[in-house]
Amino acid sequence: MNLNFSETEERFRGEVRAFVAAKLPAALRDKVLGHKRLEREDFLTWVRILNTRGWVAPGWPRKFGGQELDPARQLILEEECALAGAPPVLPFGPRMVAPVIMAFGNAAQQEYFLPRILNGEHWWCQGYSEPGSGSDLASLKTRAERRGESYIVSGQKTWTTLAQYADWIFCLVRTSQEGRPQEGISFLLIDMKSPGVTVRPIVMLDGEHEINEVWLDNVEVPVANRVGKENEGWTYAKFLLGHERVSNAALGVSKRALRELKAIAAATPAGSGRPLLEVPRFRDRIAEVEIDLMALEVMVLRVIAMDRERHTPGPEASLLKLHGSQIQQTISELAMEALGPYAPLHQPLALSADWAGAPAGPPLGPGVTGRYFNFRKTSIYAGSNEIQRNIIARHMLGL
Amino acid sequence: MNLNFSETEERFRGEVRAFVAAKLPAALRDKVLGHKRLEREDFLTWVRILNTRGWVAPGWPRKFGGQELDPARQLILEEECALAGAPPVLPFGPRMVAPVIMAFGNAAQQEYFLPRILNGEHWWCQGYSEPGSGSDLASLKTRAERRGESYIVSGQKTWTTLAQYADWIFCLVRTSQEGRPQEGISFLLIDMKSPGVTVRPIVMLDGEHEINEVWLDNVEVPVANRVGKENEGWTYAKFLLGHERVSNAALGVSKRALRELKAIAAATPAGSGRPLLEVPRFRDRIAEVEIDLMALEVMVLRVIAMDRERHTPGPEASLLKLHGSQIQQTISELAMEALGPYAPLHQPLALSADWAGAPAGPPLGPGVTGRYFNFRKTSIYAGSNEIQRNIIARHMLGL
Amino acid sequence: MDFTFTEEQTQIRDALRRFLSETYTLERHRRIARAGSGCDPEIWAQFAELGILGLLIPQPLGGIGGNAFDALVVMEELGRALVIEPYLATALVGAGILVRAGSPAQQEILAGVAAGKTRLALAHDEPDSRWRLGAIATRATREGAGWTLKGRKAMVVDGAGADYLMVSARTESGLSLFLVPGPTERLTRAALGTHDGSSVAEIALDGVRVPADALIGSEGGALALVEAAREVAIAGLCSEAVGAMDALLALTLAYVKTRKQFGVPIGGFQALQHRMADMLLHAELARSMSYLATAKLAVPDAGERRRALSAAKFLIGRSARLVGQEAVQMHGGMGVTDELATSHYFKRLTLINASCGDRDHHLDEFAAGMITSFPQALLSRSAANASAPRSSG
Amino acid sequence: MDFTFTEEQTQIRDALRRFLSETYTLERHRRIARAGSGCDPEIWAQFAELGILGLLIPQPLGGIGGNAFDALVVMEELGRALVIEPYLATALVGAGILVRAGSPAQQEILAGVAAGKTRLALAHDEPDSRWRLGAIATRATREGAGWTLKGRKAMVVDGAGADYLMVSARTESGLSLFLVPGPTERLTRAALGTHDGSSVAEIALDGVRVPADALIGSEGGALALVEAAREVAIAGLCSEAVGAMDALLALTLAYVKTRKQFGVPIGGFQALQHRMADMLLHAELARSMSYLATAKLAVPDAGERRRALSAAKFLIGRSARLVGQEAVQMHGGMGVTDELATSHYFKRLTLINASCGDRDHHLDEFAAGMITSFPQALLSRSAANASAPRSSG
Repeated sequence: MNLNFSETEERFRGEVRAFVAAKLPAALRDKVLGHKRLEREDFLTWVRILNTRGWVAPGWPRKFGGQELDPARQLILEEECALAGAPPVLPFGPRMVAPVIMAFGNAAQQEYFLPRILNGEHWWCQGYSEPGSGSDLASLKTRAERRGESYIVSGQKTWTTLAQYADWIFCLVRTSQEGRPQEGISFLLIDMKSPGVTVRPIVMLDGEHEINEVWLDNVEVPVANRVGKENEGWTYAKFLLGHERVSNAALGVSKRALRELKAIAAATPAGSGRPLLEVPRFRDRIAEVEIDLMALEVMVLRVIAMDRERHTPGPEASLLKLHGSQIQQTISELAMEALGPYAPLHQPLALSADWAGAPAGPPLGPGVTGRYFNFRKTSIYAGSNEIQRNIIARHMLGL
Repeated sequence: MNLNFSETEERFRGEVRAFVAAKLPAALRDKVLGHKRLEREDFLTWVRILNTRGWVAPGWPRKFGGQELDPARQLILEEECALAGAPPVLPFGPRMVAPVIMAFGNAAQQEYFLPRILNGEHWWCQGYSEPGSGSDLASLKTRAERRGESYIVSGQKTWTTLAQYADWIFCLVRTSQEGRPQEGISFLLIDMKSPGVTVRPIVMLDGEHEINEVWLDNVEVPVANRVGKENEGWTYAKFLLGHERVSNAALGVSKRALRELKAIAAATPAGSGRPLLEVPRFRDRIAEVEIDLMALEVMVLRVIAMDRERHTPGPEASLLKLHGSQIQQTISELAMEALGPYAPLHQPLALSADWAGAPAGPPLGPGVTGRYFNFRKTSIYAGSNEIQRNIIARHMLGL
Repeated sequence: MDFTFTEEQTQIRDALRRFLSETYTLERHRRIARAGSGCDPEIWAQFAELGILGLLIPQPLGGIGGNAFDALVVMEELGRALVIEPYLATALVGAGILVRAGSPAQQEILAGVAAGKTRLALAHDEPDSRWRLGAIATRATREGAGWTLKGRKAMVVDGAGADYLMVSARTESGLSLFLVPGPTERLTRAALGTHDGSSVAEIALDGVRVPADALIGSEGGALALVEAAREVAIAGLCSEAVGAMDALLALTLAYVKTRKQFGVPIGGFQALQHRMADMLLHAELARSMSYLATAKLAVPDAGERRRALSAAKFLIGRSARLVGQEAVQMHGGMGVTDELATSHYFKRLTLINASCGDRDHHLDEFAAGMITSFPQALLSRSAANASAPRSSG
Repeated sequence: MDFTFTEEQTQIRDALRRFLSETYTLERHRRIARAGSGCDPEIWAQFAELGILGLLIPQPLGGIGGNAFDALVVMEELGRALVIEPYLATALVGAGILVRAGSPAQQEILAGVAAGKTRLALAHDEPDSRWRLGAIATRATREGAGWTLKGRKAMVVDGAGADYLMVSARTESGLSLFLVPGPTERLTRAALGTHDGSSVAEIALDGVRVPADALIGSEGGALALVEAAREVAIAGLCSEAVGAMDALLALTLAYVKTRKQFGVPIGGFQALQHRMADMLLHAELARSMSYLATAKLAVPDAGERRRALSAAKFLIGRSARLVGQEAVQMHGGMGVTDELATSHYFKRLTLINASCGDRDHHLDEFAAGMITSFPQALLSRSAANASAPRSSG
């Protein structure tokens, strides 16, 4: 039993730290740490920088351009980047569609798509959810009809994160009405520039545009863009979901958010000359979430170790998702509460990096309340926390 | 809209206060306030005193010896008695079996039983629950077979509070196996001295003896002791449960417990010369439960007003039970936490009024932790809080 | 005891609810919010028409002379309909102060308030005061027959749109309140939007000159006025929150009864049913405390009154959080979009908590009062012979 | 990183679990608890036989020279089996102090400890100290070649049954620790029972004379020893709680799978399923923190070490509360009786929270460390230009 990172792992952490310090542009870092709105180019800039070192998808097999980095090092990489203020590497390409293409795609698909994920040429988005099918994914209705060497796809996908920037979308579509709902589903790769694809923004409760509806109106998709066999997409879909292991724990970004929360509370006067950080009631709550974060980190390391041991993902990722999402929500709520009377302010202009004005209220204030509102999503997306509890009850408790 | 008690109600409160101050024996009061173990005679002493004023069952119709006091005055009476340190008037006779006898019993039953409830001659206990039927009451198995002018009753009842003191038990028994489980149930009054009745103590987790199993082994019960019609007992049972309206909110005893909690926290040194009552973290929690108690009190008054308005009990009593039980549990838990390192002590001798020794630890300490343990029951008994939530969901939300 | 509303109150409620449900749709709400001023003139005129702008103004001064429970009824309806217009600021807080302490000349303004022509704003809180009513740094110094005001005010509801500001400032004899016309020299107002679409302002007073008769009430007597105004505001916010929770609970209930997953309405899942039962409990606790808060407004004992108001504001903040968060969660993805009313109620409920003191602030106030009111006599009994060693029990 | 146990640890675990599951039945537990001494000689002898009493004692001194993770394994099993014997007090805390700081003569006692012949108790806490390690009033004054001890000790685990007490007392140079035989003149021990059946004592030292060589370690050096002992105790209690939670969760799971209401096992009700999922989450968080606490015992940086231990004790107290309360609730009426093991686990988990500092105490300790460790540099950046008025965003 040894909970420390090994010496070589710590050395790797040093390498990451040095790389990020040297390569992350200061303007981009300030944008991230200042919670400015990130544009398409911001994400891509960082992807290209990471790619010079092979760190866009470091866990991939070497034959596909990866480094076969173990999960502990991937965790270190992700955490150091997050703490230093790098934009996140979005999971849709490297951690979602890529593993499916690697495992079930053909050689042509692998050769074409994988390098373009690494170099940022293809921005991917996820076509899973539909208006009627949230937690009940298998009830999806988007239909693909075979016509010669193409599928004609019609339907509507929703909650599609950053689809406004995407080049490709991976979609679950219904290719058969026979059997159980799970049985007639196929996994298609669709070019967003195809005629018939329309992206419509969904405005979130914080007023920001992050998610979209994607309408597919008789979109022609070459059969060659189907991954694996027809009607077996459900297997691939589950494989993909099982692949998102520890990143839903959001360890790195929560550490950064906690650091920021303390800075806000330390800068907030709370009467009697004390900052809010020293008011016992508030201090207690920060302390509690910090302890929860410590426990989450050990849990993440344990799950990584378990996965390594048994060579197959178990249901414990649901515990990480549950706890990690609650921590994200708690930190964002405490930050809002720290703002006190200033919490109501909504200053969308202040979220733009170009804006030259000075925001009203506390300097770290803009965006804080919006983030609290926005982060209600963390217990809803990627399998709602209700679904996670169902999974835990069934697969860990045998109920 | 007016949330104050009327002048005449306040006058009534004054009368109660004066009566209790004059009549409640000091030794008995100290026993109650000191949380000593109460004996059969302690309860009966107070019942006899109350009976001199007609206050054992003041809500009963005049023709049965009551005063037709409205629920607001009953609440005042109960609260003032509780705050002054009187033993509770147990509900099993006056508030449970009596309304059933009044509504569905015959004249002979009414004449015989009701006066004996008022004067304390009959101590009643409740024979509803069985080992296999907790929340699912209708699944009860105790059987009564008709033999001439008697029933022969066999089965087992459980969770029977203070059955060790009881003269009579009212029982739900199965008189028919036909139809739905609810259909073959009858309501019998059984003399505890009947041959075949055995009471076996159940030790509670705090080491005290408060509840019992009651075994019925071929007990002969005159048919004359059946209330109402054969096989229609379920109706009477539900009537009885619907009758317990606001007393499950435990308003009076929780007020007394809160007062005591503050006394404990004020007497507990917490470092830097401050009592625990002034440590913000702990003070906050006391304040929160006090606020919850304020809200509960208004809720109780609202439910009383609603009942008066529509002349029939609604499902809101479930809200009172839910909230009231949680308040009882919170107060008892805070008292235990106030004891700090002394919480583990178990001093059962100190709960006896006869014991001449001095307890170890804080003077108000003995019994506090046991009470926390014991009060876990408040979310289990009288319809578990899960059942209350089911009722609320079905009858108030229409789910 | 009596929990019924009068016939008049029922009439006000019905009329207002009818008007708002027809007129104040979510689309209208969104349009008003986007416009930025936080107040739709057409709606405001209708409020005047309905008589509610003069609710607390005595009839001789142009109003209808209603009471605190009338205000409760109105605020519940405004909460139910997600109204962002600054009704509370003008009709309850502002008018309340002038009715209570305004000079006859100042009270002439009230007819305009009732008629929907004049809006009022209390400019009291400051950048670092964090709801502490006494933490005021703005100063008023005598100059000739008048006063000069210097300082900053923060988060002033409707501060940019109001026709008159009531500005608190320190003078030699304590805190004083001044009536200042909105557009005034050396006074700048920066309008700021909030997450619920209403408008607040930061106000800078850079040597604002006002005449002697700008003083509201007596010099040094403002703290009592501001405290009373804050109490009225708290009761109003509590009622508004109760109305919003009612509506949100109804929305959520309708959603879980129709939204299907795995072939059945999600309202059939027991885990959600039990959580909805808790939502209802907390909404009903909130309603109870809202009634109590309004009832206690009239109690002369300041300690008792403030304890009840702080208790109510705390508990309602807690209920609003639970009901709001759970409603969003039960709506799933739809709950975090701008499309349904759900997220708007959630945001408004969140912001109500941050107005006039949040949960922490009021728990603190309540607890401080709790300790001073605790009977110290009980202490001596229990503290006696605290730690001598004893034989086992 | 490595979360596996060594083969030796697995052997200890298996042997201990086998022994306890055969021997330490609920009936036996109840019998030992009723006897009042909190220690069954037969069980204790078996512990010696299994080698666990000498776990932390180096081989040359008669033990097996194990490490902190060996202790974790043992404590988890003791927790799982509801063992009330004072293993922690003697084998981890007491022996740990003598191994660390005992003179060669004092260390001779350790062979007896390993052999199950000698029990030790740390007598440190006092009636009003409420877990604050420095709040000690007992005094030791030099008299001739020896010392005289005066004061009171409270809630001393196994204080009445131990063969040796380690008594802390103030001397001129600070806090010092003295080894005192259990039965000693002018020392009275009042045994007290606790709700989990174990035994603690109140101890009065009414001028107890001890020789010069009774001093453990250096004069004035006791605080460090007591702190280290407290850290070991916290890690041990955390592991014990994890074992108890495992067992309680398993019990509850078995119960809800078999107990039927309305014709189906109650484990089929989704409301309970979701709550059990939360129980599991909290039990796993607790296990994670228990590992962390034990791992950090060896860290030289006192701040880092203590923060981790306080964090663990807090979180495990929180988990223990949730798991314990929920387990009782799900057992319904059966959960509040003495009959099932359920209530005994619940009580033990509750009492673990009250040992060596409860949730509040450790949250306080952790938070104090958090503030001193917070990088003040971040502050200046964010505090800059705090409250100038600005134009709207």
